[in-house]
Amino acid sequence: MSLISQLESFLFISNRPLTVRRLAELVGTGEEAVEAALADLREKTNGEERGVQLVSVGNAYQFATRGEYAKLIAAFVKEELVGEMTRPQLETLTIIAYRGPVAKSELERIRGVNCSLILRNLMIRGLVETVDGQDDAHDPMARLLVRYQVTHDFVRFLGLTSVEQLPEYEQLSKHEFLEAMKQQGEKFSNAVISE
Amino acid sequence: MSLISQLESFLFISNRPLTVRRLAELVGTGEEAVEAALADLREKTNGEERGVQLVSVGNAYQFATRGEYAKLIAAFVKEELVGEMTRPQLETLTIIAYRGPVAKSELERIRGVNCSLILRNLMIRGLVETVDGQDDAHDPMARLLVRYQVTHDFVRFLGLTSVEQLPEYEQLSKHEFLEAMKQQGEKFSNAVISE
Amino acid sequence: MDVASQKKIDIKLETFEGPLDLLLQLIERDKLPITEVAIARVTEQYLKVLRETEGGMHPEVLADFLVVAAKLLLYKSRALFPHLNVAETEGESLEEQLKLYKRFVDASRVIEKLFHKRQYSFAREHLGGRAEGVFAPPIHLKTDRMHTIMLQVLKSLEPVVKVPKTVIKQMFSLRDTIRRIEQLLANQVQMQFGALLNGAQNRTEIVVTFLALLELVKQRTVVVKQEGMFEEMTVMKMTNDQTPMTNQ
Repeated sequence: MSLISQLESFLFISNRPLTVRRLAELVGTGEEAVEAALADLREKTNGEERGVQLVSVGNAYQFATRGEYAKLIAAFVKEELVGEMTRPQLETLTIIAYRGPVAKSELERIRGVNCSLILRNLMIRGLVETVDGQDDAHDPMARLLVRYQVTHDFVRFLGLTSVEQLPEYEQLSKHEFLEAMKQQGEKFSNAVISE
Repeated sequence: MSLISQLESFLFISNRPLTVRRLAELVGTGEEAVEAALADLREKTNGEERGVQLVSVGNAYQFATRGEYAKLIAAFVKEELVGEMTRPQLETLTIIAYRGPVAKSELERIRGVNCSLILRNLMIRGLVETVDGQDDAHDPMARLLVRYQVTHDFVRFLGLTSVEQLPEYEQLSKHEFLEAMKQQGEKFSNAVISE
Repeated sequence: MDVASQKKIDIKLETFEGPLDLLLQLIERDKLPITEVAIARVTEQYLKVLRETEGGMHPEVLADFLVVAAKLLLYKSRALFPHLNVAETEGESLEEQLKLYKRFVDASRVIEKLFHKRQYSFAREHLGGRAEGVFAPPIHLKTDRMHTIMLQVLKSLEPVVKVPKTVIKQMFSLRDTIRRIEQLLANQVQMQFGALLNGAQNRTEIVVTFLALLELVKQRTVVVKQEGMFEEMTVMKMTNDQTPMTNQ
């Protein structure tokens, strides 16, 4: 039994994205081994002319059909393609896609406007989700900050396999100025809390 | 677009085995070509490294996980379907019990997140049903009108004869916050329509 | 403000999404690069649009517009009161903020294009394997637990349903502030800037007051005098012949 083929079978049968942690539990092996195998599986699947591709967001994976067959498949599953999106929604999604997982405060600093309502609507549409801050258990401040990321649904809407395929992903996700802003933001929220 | 990869995406997305004739219809090509491509696809998926194989039942084809993983997969499916319920699932079930029959959109506004997957799971578990068997309407407008309620089986499981016997049913089922959310939703959808 | 740019205010008021968006639209409409000079040039138009739309704004959104207005005024006040040593506010400059914002707006156009290609990639809706006719209730669930959950759900709705009253309380509109200053001036003719701020509760209100004051200066209803760099500012009402009235 190869690890890759086991992972493929779980991902194939599942109707929702599976995290590395869950997959590791299922196959009874360490998360690192699973990650390495997933990287392999991804390369094999997405690199070739396959009808399915492996889509990843954060550390969760899911198989989905190839984007260019959207019309054919939509007719088959009798599902309408996505509804329309407003400019503010697109703008917010863009920032979350490039910067996710991102705290609401950072999002609002970039857009310069309160984003509560729009975040709520995007979550209801299933395009944005919160990330558990469990990994930041050592930092109580970070735990307080809920962070948001785009969902597999969103990545699949665009026919991508990962947000990293977005144009200029490197620059926009690691924009040095944004890092500076982030630090200022943290200073600011510390100040607010200590008041 | 290669024929093989098109066939692969249909076979992946389908819940049921697909006949050669149906596949030929779907991809818009002759049955012979489809058969040849299926043979190719079958060979490709037979390799050691693959977790999914193409199997045929009579004249129909479908992907299935490798036989040697049957036990693992069965355990996974069972866990996914009828394993211990998560907090979001319990919450959704509770809201439907108190507020049902309730539309998905209202449910989602109350919870602030997309509920498609949870609803599907609750229905598979026999805890929630649609009113008047409106199940799975493919017309998006009709789907908006689908309402959900808890099943008789679930009510009986709780030791009740009606949801009205739930604690504080009167106050909670018509709580002002719920009514306010509903109005917000109506305002919102009117606004979207008028745009 | 020059007449030419005043004529051009025909921006559709419903079409901007936030203060940065409005600012960017104003700058791009004038085909200006994003510089401090360009930002200063569109300040008047920004304030005009804000005045015309603030009534319909959610208080939280209005607050965001005012934060940007305050920054704009920082630029503006350097010109208006050269003797006033206006310190940089904390945080990034509006210019940097706007440049970054624009990058994401541009990126969102690319995403919009991708979106319209409709290359939707479908995932399985149903779990593989058969599972029909099962009844699998949550074994330990009792009605009192459901009651508790329902109460928690309702509690979580409170902030969504109730518009945050504290925010409304904190905020008061630009227009109101302008009126307040006008009334104060009607009675006292000359007053200290500090007195105007007596009623201000927080930074936002101070900013709003300052903003309103500058508006009045611009409309030539008041004159602001400051004796020395760190002295109290004095606000004086203008008489019709446009000379400051004094108490002498």
